[in-house]
Formats: sequence, C-alpha cells, structure tokens
Amino acid sequence: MKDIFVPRRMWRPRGELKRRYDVVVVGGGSHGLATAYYLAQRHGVKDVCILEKSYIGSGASGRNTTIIRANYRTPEGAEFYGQSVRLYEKLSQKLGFNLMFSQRGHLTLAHSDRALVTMQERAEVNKLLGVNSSVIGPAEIEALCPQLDVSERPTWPIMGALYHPPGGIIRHDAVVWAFARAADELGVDIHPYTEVTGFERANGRVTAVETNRGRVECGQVVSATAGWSTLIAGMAGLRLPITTHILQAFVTEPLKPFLDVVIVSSQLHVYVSQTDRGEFLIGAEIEPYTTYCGTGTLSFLEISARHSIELFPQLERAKVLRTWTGLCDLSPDYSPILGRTEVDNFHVSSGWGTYGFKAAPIVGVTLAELVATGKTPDLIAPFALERFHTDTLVSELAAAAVSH
Amino acid sequence: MSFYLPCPYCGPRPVDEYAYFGEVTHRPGPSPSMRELTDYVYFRDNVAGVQREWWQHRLGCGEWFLADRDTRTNEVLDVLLPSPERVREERLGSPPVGAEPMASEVT
Amino acid sequence: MRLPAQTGERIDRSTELSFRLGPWDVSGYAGDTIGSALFAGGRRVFSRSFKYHRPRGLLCCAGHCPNCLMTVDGVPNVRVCVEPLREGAVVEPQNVLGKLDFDLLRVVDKVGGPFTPVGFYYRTMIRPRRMWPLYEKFLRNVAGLGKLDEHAGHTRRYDVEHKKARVLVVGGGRAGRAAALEAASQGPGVVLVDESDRLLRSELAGVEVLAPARALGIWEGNLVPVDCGTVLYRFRAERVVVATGTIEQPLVFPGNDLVGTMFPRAVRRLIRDFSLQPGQRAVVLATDERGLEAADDLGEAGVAVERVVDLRESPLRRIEAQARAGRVRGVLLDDDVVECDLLVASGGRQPAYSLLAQAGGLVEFDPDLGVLVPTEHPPGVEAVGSVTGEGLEKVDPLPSYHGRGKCFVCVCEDVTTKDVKRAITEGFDSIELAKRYTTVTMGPCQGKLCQLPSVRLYAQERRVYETDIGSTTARPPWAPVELGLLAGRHLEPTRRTSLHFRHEETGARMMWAGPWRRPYAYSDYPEQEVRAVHESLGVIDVSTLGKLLVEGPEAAALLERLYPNRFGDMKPGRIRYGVLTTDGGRIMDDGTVARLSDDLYYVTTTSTGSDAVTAWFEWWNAVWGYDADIVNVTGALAALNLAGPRAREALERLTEDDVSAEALKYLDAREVEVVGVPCLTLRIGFVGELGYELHFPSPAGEHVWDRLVAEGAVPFGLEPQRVLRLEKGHVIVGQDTDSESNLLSAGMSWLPKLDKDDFVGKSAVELFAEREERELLVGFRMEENVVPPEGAQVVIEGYPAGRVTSARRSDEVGAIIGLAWVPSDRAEDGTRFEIRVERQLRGARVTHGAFFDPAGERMRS
Amino acid sequence: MSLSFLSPSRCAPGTLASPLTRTLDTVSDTAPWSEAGLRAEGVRHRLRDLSSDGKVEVRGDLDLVEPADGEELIRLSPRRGLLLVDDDPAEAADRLRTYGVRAYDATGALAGLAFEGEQLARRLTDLDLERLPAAGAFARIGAILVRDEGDRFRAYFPQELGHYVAEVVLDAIDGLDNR
Repeated sequence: MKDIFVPRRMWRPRGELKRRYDVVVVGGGSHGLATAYYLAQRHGVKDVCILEKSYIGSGASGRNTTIIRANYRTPEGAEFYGQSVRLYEKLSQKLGFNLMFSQRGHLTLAHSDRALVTMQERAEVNKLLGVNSSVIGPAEIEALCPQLDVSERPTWPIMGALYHPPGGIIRHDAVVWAFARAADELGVDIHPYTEVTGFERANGRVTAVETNRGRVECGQVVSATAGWSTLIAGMAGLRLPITTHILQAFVTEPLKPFLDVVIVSSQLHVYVSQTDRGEFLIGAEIEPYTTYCGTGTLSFLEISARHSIELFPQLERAKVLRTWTGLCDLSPDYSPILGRTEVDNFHVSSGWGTYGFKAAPIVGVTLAELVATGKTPDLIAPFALERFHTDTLVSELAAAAVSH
Repeated sequence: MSFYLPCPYCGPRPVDEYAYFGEVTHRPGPSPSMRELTDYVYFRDNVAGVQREWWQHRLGCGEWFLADRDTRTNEVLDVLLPSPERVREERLGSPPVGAEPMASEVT
Repeated sequence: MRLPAQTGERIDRSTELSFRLGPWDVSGYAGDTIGSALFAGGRRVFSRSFKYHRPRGLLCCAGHCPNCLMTVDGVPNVRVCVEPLREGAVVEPQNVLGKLDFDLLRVVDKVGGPFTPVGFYYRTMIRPRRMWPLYEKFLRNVAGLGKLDEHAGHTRRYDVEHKKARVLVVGGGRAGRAAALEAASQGPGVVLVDESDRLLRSELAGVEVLAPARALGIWEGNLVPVDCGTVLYRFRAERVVVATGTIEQPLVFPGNDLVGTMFPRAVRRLIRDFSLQPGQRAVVLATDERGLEAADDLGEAGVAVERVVDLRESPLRRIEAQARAGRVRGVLLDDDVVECDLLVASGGRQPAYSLLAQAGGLVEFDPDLGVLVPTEHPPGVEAVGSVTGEGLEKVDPLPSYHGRGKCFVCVCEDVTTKDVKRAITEGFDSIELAKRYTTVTMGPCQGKLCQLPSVRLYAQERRVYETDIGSTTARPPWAPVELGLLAGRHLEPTRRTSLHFRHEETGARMMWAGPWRRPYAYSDYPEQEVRAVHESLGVIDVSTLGKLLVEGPEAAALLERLYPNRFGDMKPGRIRYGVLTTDGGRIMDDGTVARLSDDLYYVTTTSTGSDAVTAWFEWWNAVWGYDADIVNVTGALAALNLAGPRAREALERLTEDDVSAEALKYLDAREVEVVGVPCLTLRIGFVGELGYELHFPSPAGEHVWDRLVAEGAVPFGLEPQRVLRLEKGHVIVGQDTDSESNLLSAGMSWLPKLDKDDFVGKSAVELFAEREERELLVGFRMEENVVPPEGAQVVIEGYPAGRVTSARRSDEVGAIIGLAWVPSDRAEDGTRFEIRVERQLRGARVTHGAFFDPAGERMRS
Repeated sequence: MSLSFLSPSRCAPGTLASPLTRTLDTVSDTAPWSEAGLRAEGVRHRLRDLSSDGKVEVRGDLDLVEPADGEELIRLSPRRGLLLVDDDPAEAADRLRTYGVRAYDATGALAGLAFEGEQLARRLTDLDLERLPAAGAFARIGAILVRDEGDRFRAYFPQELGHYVAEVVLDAIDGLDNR
C-alpha cells in the first residue's frame, strides 16, 4: 500500500551487459521472466540475464487475449496447465502485484454433437486430474450467461458447453511486470532493446551469445521466444517442428459490465470476454499461412464480428476500437516443446501456438528446475523436443487428420 | 482479406480464395530411419524471408502451384507450376493434411 | 439561444425536431447535431470522465474526443457532436451515477487522487485473496462507458459492397479535392471519401464522392473499407491518396479538461454551422492562425473576448484554468487571473497520419514542426496536404504543467501529467510500456488527442529529444466502427443434400455434420429405425459421402500409390475398402473404391473428407505426374443406402435389371436403372445388413427416395446408422480415430501391402511395425447396464489411460457395446478394464471381432 | 461401365427437380425482411434458374476442344474448363472425348442462377466484373461467374450450396435499397 503514496521503481534501469552470465534467457516475455525469477527465487541462481530485443512483454505476452484455463484434452496437458492455473491463483500475493486474475468461468460452446463428445472427453480427463470442468446443457449455459443467444435462430445453435469454473482472464501486462520486478529484485539483469544476433558454439554447446550490444558468455541458454523460436534455435544450429502464424484480436470501446464469463466457440473460431475496463476482447483462430508479417487482415475483423454477433446480437452496434496481431509458434500436435535440446546447454520453451501465456508460471518453475538441477521435471518430460524424433506426440487435437 | 496472391491462371486474387499447404518439404527415399522420416514429416525451416510453398486456388480454378513468398512482408516474388521433373529434382514431399490449421480450441 | 442567422449556417430554422434527453423533452433544428441542439438548449455538461467522473463538455466538435459520448436510441458511446439530430431520438447520459450535473461518483475526483494514482489497482486489493472478486465487481461497475441494451440486436440491416477505384482519395479538404480533380483529369475511376457532408459535389466533376463516409484503414493490396453507415464499401484501389489533414491537439495545463475549454475549430463550428454562442466571456490561447481566427469568430458572434494570447509571440510561464463546479470560471495567465467561461486553447495541429501508419508507413517526430509526421508511405499509397506536415508552423507549447488542479495528457482515460511522470519514475520508460501502464492512447480517441502530448511530456521528463521517444503503434480502424457493419449479412454457407427438404417434411431432426446438415433421426426413437433395418428395410441419405472419379490409363497406378492396400489387381465391377494415410502414417480418411473399368475408378470418402481428399489426390498427382484426372462429383450425385433383409426384393420390384444374388454379389458395382434413373449401385454393408448404395444424379433425389419409401423402406438417420455400424465394429474415421491413430493401432494391420514399392505412409507403417503401439483400438462390452458417454475415460490406477470413442445400447446384441482406446497390454480379447461413468468405475471386457453377425453372413446374403 | 449415372438427361421424364426452384419459392415467401409477395414478384423477374442447363466439366488440353453452335467454353486453366451446352450434355461429353480430352456431365453438380444488375453483383463478389468469366469467391463460396450483355450475369456453383446461394442472392436484392 505504501507504493501508492511513494512511487518506487519497478526495476533497475538497463545496465551494461556483463561479460558473462551463468544463465542467459533469450526473450523478455512472461516465460523468460518467470524462468529467470524462479531460477533466482527457488534455486538461488542469480547470475541471470534476460535479453529482449524490444521492450519487456512486447511479444505474445502483451498481445494474447489473457485467457487462463486448464481444461486440456490430454492428461499431460491437463496436469501441466492445471498446475499453472494453481500457481496463477496465488501469484498476485506471491509477487505482491495485483494481476487481476478473474476466475469468472470459461465456457467452450458446442454446436455439433461431435464437438460435445470432444468436450465430454476433456471433462472426463480433467476430472480425473483434479481440474474442475464438466459438460453442461443449454439451460445451464443460459443461467451462467443469459446474454448468450441459446435459441435455434443462429446458424449454429448451441447444443452444450464445456464449463470450466476456474478459467478466466488476467491482466497480461501485469504478469510480465510482476515477474520482471521480482526477478530484478533478486538480482536478475533485464536488458531490453538487446537483440540476439548469433551464438558461439563449441563442443555441442553454446559458449557465448552475440547481441547488438556486444557479446555475452554464458553457462546455459534458455530460449523463450515464441514466434521467433525457429530463428533463435536456428542460430544455435537446431531445426524445430514449428511454423509461425499470426493471431489477431480486437477490442471494442469500453462498455458497462455485460458479460461475466469467457465464451469460446471453436466452430465459429471466436472467443469473447469483457475486460475489467469494460472492453469486449474478441479473438480468432490463427491465420492458416505462416508469416512473420504482423499486418492484420480485414477478413479477420469481418468474420470475427459476424460470429460474435451470432453469439451476442446485442453487440451489433458496439464499436471496434483497436485491432492487433501477435505471432504464434505452432507445433504439429498443439502441445508445447519444452526443455532440453540436442545442443547441450540450450533449452527451449516453444511450440505454444495460442496457449503460451496460460503456462507462464509453470514454465518458469519447471524450466528453472531443469536449468538449475539438470534434471527434467516429470511434468514436462512428455513435452520434450525429442518426441518428434521418436514420433510419440501429445496431441491436443481431437479430430482425425481430416476433421469431422 | 489481406494480401493478393497471383494465381498462375486466374491472376491476382485475395489470399482468402486459396488454400495454403506449407513450405515445400523433401520426401526421403525408401526405408528411411525414424529420424529421417520425422525430419520430413514434422520439422520445418519456417524462414523469415523468402520461402517456397504450396498453394491451391481453392475457390477459383482449383489448380496447385508453388509460390516464392517473403514471410516478412507477404510479398510474392514468383509463382511456379509443379512439374514431375521439378518434383523429382527437388524431391518434393507431402504437404500437411488439410488446408488450414485444424479446428482446436484456440485459447 | 441562437445567434441571428449566419451565412452558411447548416441549420434549417423552419424545421424543428423534438427529441428527449433522459426524461426531458428538448428540441433542435434540422441540420443540428445532437450535440449542437443540446448546447443550444443550454446543456454544457455532456459526459462524465472515465476514471474521475469529472464533468466534461464539448471540446473538439469533430467526433474525435470522448467528451460527448452519450447513449442514443439505446446505442452506447455515440459522439453526439457529430451525430445528426433525428426527430424522436432518445438521448441518455452514460457512466453516471445520478445525474450528469450531479454525479455521485464525482467523489472519486475529490478524494481519490492520492489513493488512485496511475496503476493503483496493481498495488492494492491484493490481500486477502478471496476479497478480489468483490473489489473486481466494484471496479468493473465504475469502469466502462455506455451500457449495452440486453435485448438489442439485429435491428439494422448492414450490407457490404465490393468496389474498385483507380484513385481513392481519403479526405475532402483542399488538398484532397485538388488531388481528386487532378486524378479525374486523367480518366475515370476516381473516388473521394470525406467524413463531412459539406462537400460541394458540383465542384468535383468526374469524381465519385462518398460523404459522409469514413475510410477505416488501408489493408494489404490497397483494400480500403469505407464506412457509409449501413453499407461497407470494400474498395480495391490502384492508388490511395491520403489527405486526412490535421487534428487539433489539446494544450496541456492544469484544468485543461474543464467544461468550457474548447479547441479553436470547435468554436468556429458552433458559431458558423449552428449559430451558437460558445460562451459569454472568452480567453483565447492561440498557437497558430486557427486560434486567432477563432478569436475573430467569437468577436463577430458577440462574445466578449477578454484576452487573446498568441503563444508564439508571448509565451506564458504558467497557465491554469480555474473552476467552479467543474466549469471554467477564469484562467491564470502567468500572474494574472482573467475571468471567463470559455477558454479556447490548442496545442497546435497534428497530422492525422493513422491511416498511413496502420498501412505500414513510417512516422517520425519532426523537430522543425514539433509534431509527428509520416515519412515513408506504403507502396501504392500517397499523402497530400497538411497530413504530410505541409503548411504547418512550428509549435512549441511548453507551458508549465505545475499548478493547482489536474493536468490531463489524455482525456479519454483521465491520465494526468503526474501519472505519466510517475510511470517514468517507476521504470516505464519506453513509450510502449508507458502506454500499457498509463493507458494513454488506449481510449476511445486511440491517440488522436494524446499521442503528441504524451510524446512531448515524455521527452521533457526524460530530458531527451522527442525524436528519441518514438510513438506507439497505430492500429486500425481509423475510427471506431460498429461490429454490425463489419459483419455484414449473416448467412453462412451450408451444404444441403437434394433431399434436405424431404427430411424436414418427414420430421427429421437435422444436425450439423461437418459442413452438412443431416438427419439425426426421424423420431425420438432411433432404435425403431435400427430395428427396421435389421428386420425389414431402411433407407438413409448418404449423399454427403465424398465421391471422386479417378480416370486415366494411370489411374490404377495413382491409387496404388495413394492407398496402403492394392487396387491395381481389382476386376472392373468390384469394390474394395480403402484407408488413406499420411506420410506420417496417420489415418486421414476411409471409404470404398470401385473399379468401373480398366481406367476408371469411383472413390468414396467420408462426408467431411471430400474436399481434403480431392486436394490430396490432386496434389500427389501434380507431384507424380500420372496420366489421370481426379473429378470431385460429390455434389453431382445423390446417394441412398437401401439396407435390410428385404433390400433385394424391394430393389427387384423397382428395376428391370437383374439384381439377383448371383448377378450382383457382395462388393459388386453395377449400373442399374432404378425407377427410371440410372444408378451406380454398390453392394456394400456398412450397416451390417444386405445393402445397396445407389448413386445417381442429384436432381432425381426426391424421386428415387419417394419410390423407395413407398416400397416400404423406413427412413433412418445418422444416429441409427451409428448404432448399426457399431454392432459391426466398423470404425468411423475421425470419431474412433484421431490425428494420432495409425493403421496398426487402429487394428488394421492387415490392410497395408508392404510389398508395394511405395505408397503414402509406407515408411511410417514399416517403422511403426518395429515398435509397440502405446494404445490400441478395441471393441468392448459393458459388464453392467450403463452406457458410458463417448469420451469417457479408461482408468488405470486412477489415471486416464484410454478413452471410449463410441458406445451404444444395442438391442440386437443385447448388450452395451462400444469401441475404446486401451493401453496395448490390455487389448487381448476378454481382458477386463474399467471405465469411469458418472464418478464410478464400471467394468468392461475387450471383444474382438464384430458384435453382430461376426461372419458377415447377413450382408453377404 | 458408362458414366450415365452422372447425367440427369439419362433419367426418365418427370424424375428431376432443380435445387433452386423450390428454394427460391421457399425463401422469397418466408424472408422476414421482405415485404412479402410484392418483393417476391420483383425477385422472380430478375432471377432465372439455370440449374437444368447442360454443363460439362472438361479436363485435358482445352485447345483440342471445338465448341459447337450453342456451346460456350469457359477456361479455368489450360487443363480445366466448363462447357455450357444447349443440347444433351451427356452427348456433348461423349463428343468431347473424341477430341482427346476427358469430359464429365456436370449438369447435376452445378446449380446456376442468372441475375441482373452490376450493383447486385458487387454485393456478392470481389471479382473484377470487367474480366469475366472467372472462377472465384462469390457469396463466400467458390463459383464461376459469367457476364452477358449489359448488366446480366450468370453464376454457377455447387448444387449442394444452391439453397444457400439463393438465400444470399434474394437477401442481397432486398438490400439494394440500402446504400
């Protein structure tokens, strides 16, 4: 509370790059910052720096649609994201910064009986792993969200939903800043506007990182660079099973509270929530083609607007205020690629597609443990890059190759 | 609707008329190792720069072609027709199944 | 309270329009905006601010600022200063607790200050954790602006029209008009878009004028959507000329948001367009000619102009507006207090570069002009006029920010200079970070009025040049746009078979199956439809099956390489089951392949697979270059499956061709004329009984269906079909398999012919054969009378270890049967495993082979 | 085996129905925004159902194809085309095969609709109306669009989407006043 009356710096001003760090984290987003924080906080590894080519949180951490949930399809996924949600629940208190985690409930709508089966499967997996989720019918949906059009009028009437009460939204920037502040306090050096341009390698290891501000020797390297993962890994001599796509979203002008839950419709490729500021935040499916070009598309706006109004006709005259795009690193099975690689001291957090932000704290905890102890935690063992070489995928995709 | 893509037959059309099938891959010869096979099936160059890739003019003439596109700007520098000769020379491999990322819960 | 008629006034004094403001009846003239009519009626407070609930009045009169946002006819956040007045309009204030002039939440402004600095919510309300939902509820309720009508929606018709232009000019000011005329002199296809309705079309010969209309952005390929209210014109332009001019900027000083503070152009509009006196006693702080012009306008309108300060010549150290009840009552100029109720001030003009920047152009701070200017334009886009900075004078408005009262950098979000300074102190030292922290530029004006002041403040506070600050990214749209307009019409592509309406008439419950609408069942008792097929005769519409012709001398070679099993050795007139796999060995689709002649095959796919399979075939054929064509005839043909013990006798009565058991054997394909329609007849048994799939021209769909039904065939839907095929243990690709399933794990190891040189997926199958599958797809019978839901989990030691993909009660089998993925060490015939159903573990046993008629005698009969 | 099972013209008289006639009736009477019958009348004048017109899908070297009188060849690519025929499409397909191309009766596959008005066309497609015929996005689906004299257009599209297209076109006509 005293911070209210006396302004206090969140983090030290950017200093000079040291000649060497024990751990160099590439990427100043939620994953990189969380990893650095837990390295220092849990393992006492404080000789850590973060290299961020722009400002902290400038990538996916600050461009996602802030949804947190754990109702995944695979047991591996549900368990992993379940732990992440539990960490998020206490993170405001732990970091002393209000992340405004609003566990208002998350509803994934089904517009076909096939979709309902997929949800049933998720609900059953979730329950076994202690993740609160269940399939509910239109009457219960209406009770939770009376504003939703549950009639037969829409082209795709709502048949049911997967209800996930602990799911919700959070203030995404706050997560970045809180981790940054806490990491900085523990001595982690944060270097914004410091772009990695290459790696020096010897004996199958990365020995130094080259940046636009000079060279840094390193003990270990963590790459948490989402859409740019392929490029960073490429500098270390690694090829990844990743393609980069844009994901787009928009907000409306602020409106008084109207929608109290998070609504997702996979079939309509749209998800809708209302921020605490009152804006409706609406996002879509990723664009099908790979690109690093962050220009949005008009058709995204048109389709998302149409589908949002299908769900909420009341939004017809609400106004779109701002649209933006972010880069997503899509893996073949929609599960992350986390942990060790064939380059001995080069670790990755990648392959998140559109799910990365939900995993920030648990990525921090597990990657920090791996880097500090050299042992891969059980929780992330299934997400090793190696699975693509052995062809043992962890598929978050429900449908067959050709979706039904 | 975003960038225009020049169909070799129909001329420039909005990208929404096309199906995208990813960067070209190279199919290994007979009896590859698991590693060689998975390199082909899963791993991608995903370059930030000019990439040769597969497109089909789904809503138009329906034909397949190759495009050289700069993924940093979406500018298409060239379009080429697939020919068995080209395919043999370049050992072109299969695109991912399905034209678009598969339906999943996006967030 | 109008002035005498002004030359060029836009109101029509002979037409009075009445409307309502809350409970009050008010009126104005035709030609008024709602804002001008309210102002004429004496209203000065139009809204309450976002955070502090401070009273706000007209500021820009140009639709840029948030000060006049009101709810009109149930539509929230309408900028009434530019909203034309309509008879009967109902206008309501928003974001107010109580009345506009007496907002109970104004207490936030009085006491909140020290407690609610920028980002206060990040630092408070953290403990106890369980209180947060309550705090949040309060925060949410005080945030937000207008209120959505819970029952609104689909009240307006919006259309979309595609248009082309050789040259599209955005902005009808002097430069825009000149550019349009210049372009028009070179030929047709010139369009001018302008936000106002004041353009004289007669002066723009040869130019198509769209006004009032608003270009929302410039997307790749010079796609420019233009908002015309209820029609969205999607322009494709060869050249776009941006002539959007400038936007007046607020001067930043304490009290700069008080009611009675106005921009020079707002004053001019009120006087000249609406014949309104903006105040009684005015002080004008001019930074350019427009300010001085405003002073002249005021004088002519009879306003007492108490002081005019040309800040270029006589800069002030200190400006501080003084307030009474939220309104200007005077202004301190250095040490001098001047009483006034109108304070006209501007911080100069900023080029309205957003369209250019959104399209990928560069924007930089121009130290000579003191504003941000576009420097590099995207290809195919040009800029003319003052948006380029042309004609602007250097503005250096740096009065002191110190003084009593809040000093706003951003009126949308109620961000003060103190907030920005504090953000910098706290370490948010890049403009993008600060934007996210302070929310400057994130409000309704999207930076139109706050980008420049915040850059100036940043530079001053950090003691660097503005050129080093940069600017936040401009994001489309240029101005807020209704979702309804972007959405356009609501109809969505829906595939219907030629029997769609017959099904509806028969009482079918229709459901989505991929892109198709299909009957679930024809009554609430699908089991009766199952029984009809087992005992007598049923018919199902399977027109949705993908259907491909593969023709050419190398058609056989192509299929041999596409499918794991063999098709080259088939005799014409025979049918074989086929499963397609990817090079990764995953199952992608299945169906039947009939050889119609040596070089002609007829391939069916799953109902949702036809497009993908067609593309898949074409792609491989493009790669391999076989002499074969692939033609998707899915829509050309209706398909009906006539199934049941009576199928043959029924068919015999409807055709003169020989369909005897000898002439048309199981897995034979023949052309048979049925009720006058040539049918490709496939004798296959997906539902386990004697059956014929009739494929024939889709326009004859209803005719054939009607005759089959008249012959006693009972229509059956998807649900009964699912039961029937499950009794046979037939897999549905995409339901029982997923993106990871392969031929070996799905129990089809018999299918691939590994002695073939090559087929898609061969290497994967070979490699998979060397390892043990993690899980296998098996049939099962429940030990108890419980139907597990599809998706139910196979549980081993409390952990999910497999899943049910299909489960139904089968009257015919007399058991609850299903298909499930189980760990490979639990897949032996007869192995017991447990499924979690409604919190309880229920036993099931693995059952290999079909549940019903395992020898297949019935379908072969 | 022949491909006559593709040809509606091989079916006995009285067995065929267009995917549009019925849907046009259904839609115009029930359109909630329509001023009922009056509007429907206007609609009928402007639209013509082309679904039963002969259409042949051609594959192969299109330069080998010599359209006969009353036939119109629409080239989609050097190897793909659509031949519109006045006479029996099944016979036309047989004839085309003698030229050395492959041909398939597509009469049942494609529904067709003729309509008038450039503005109506612009409400339905982004295609360049000065460069028709062309295949491309029309009413959010893939279709072939042909321009006849003046402002008359023909669209050919998959019959299973016929009802949908009819709905969209009727709806667009109804919205022409909105400008």
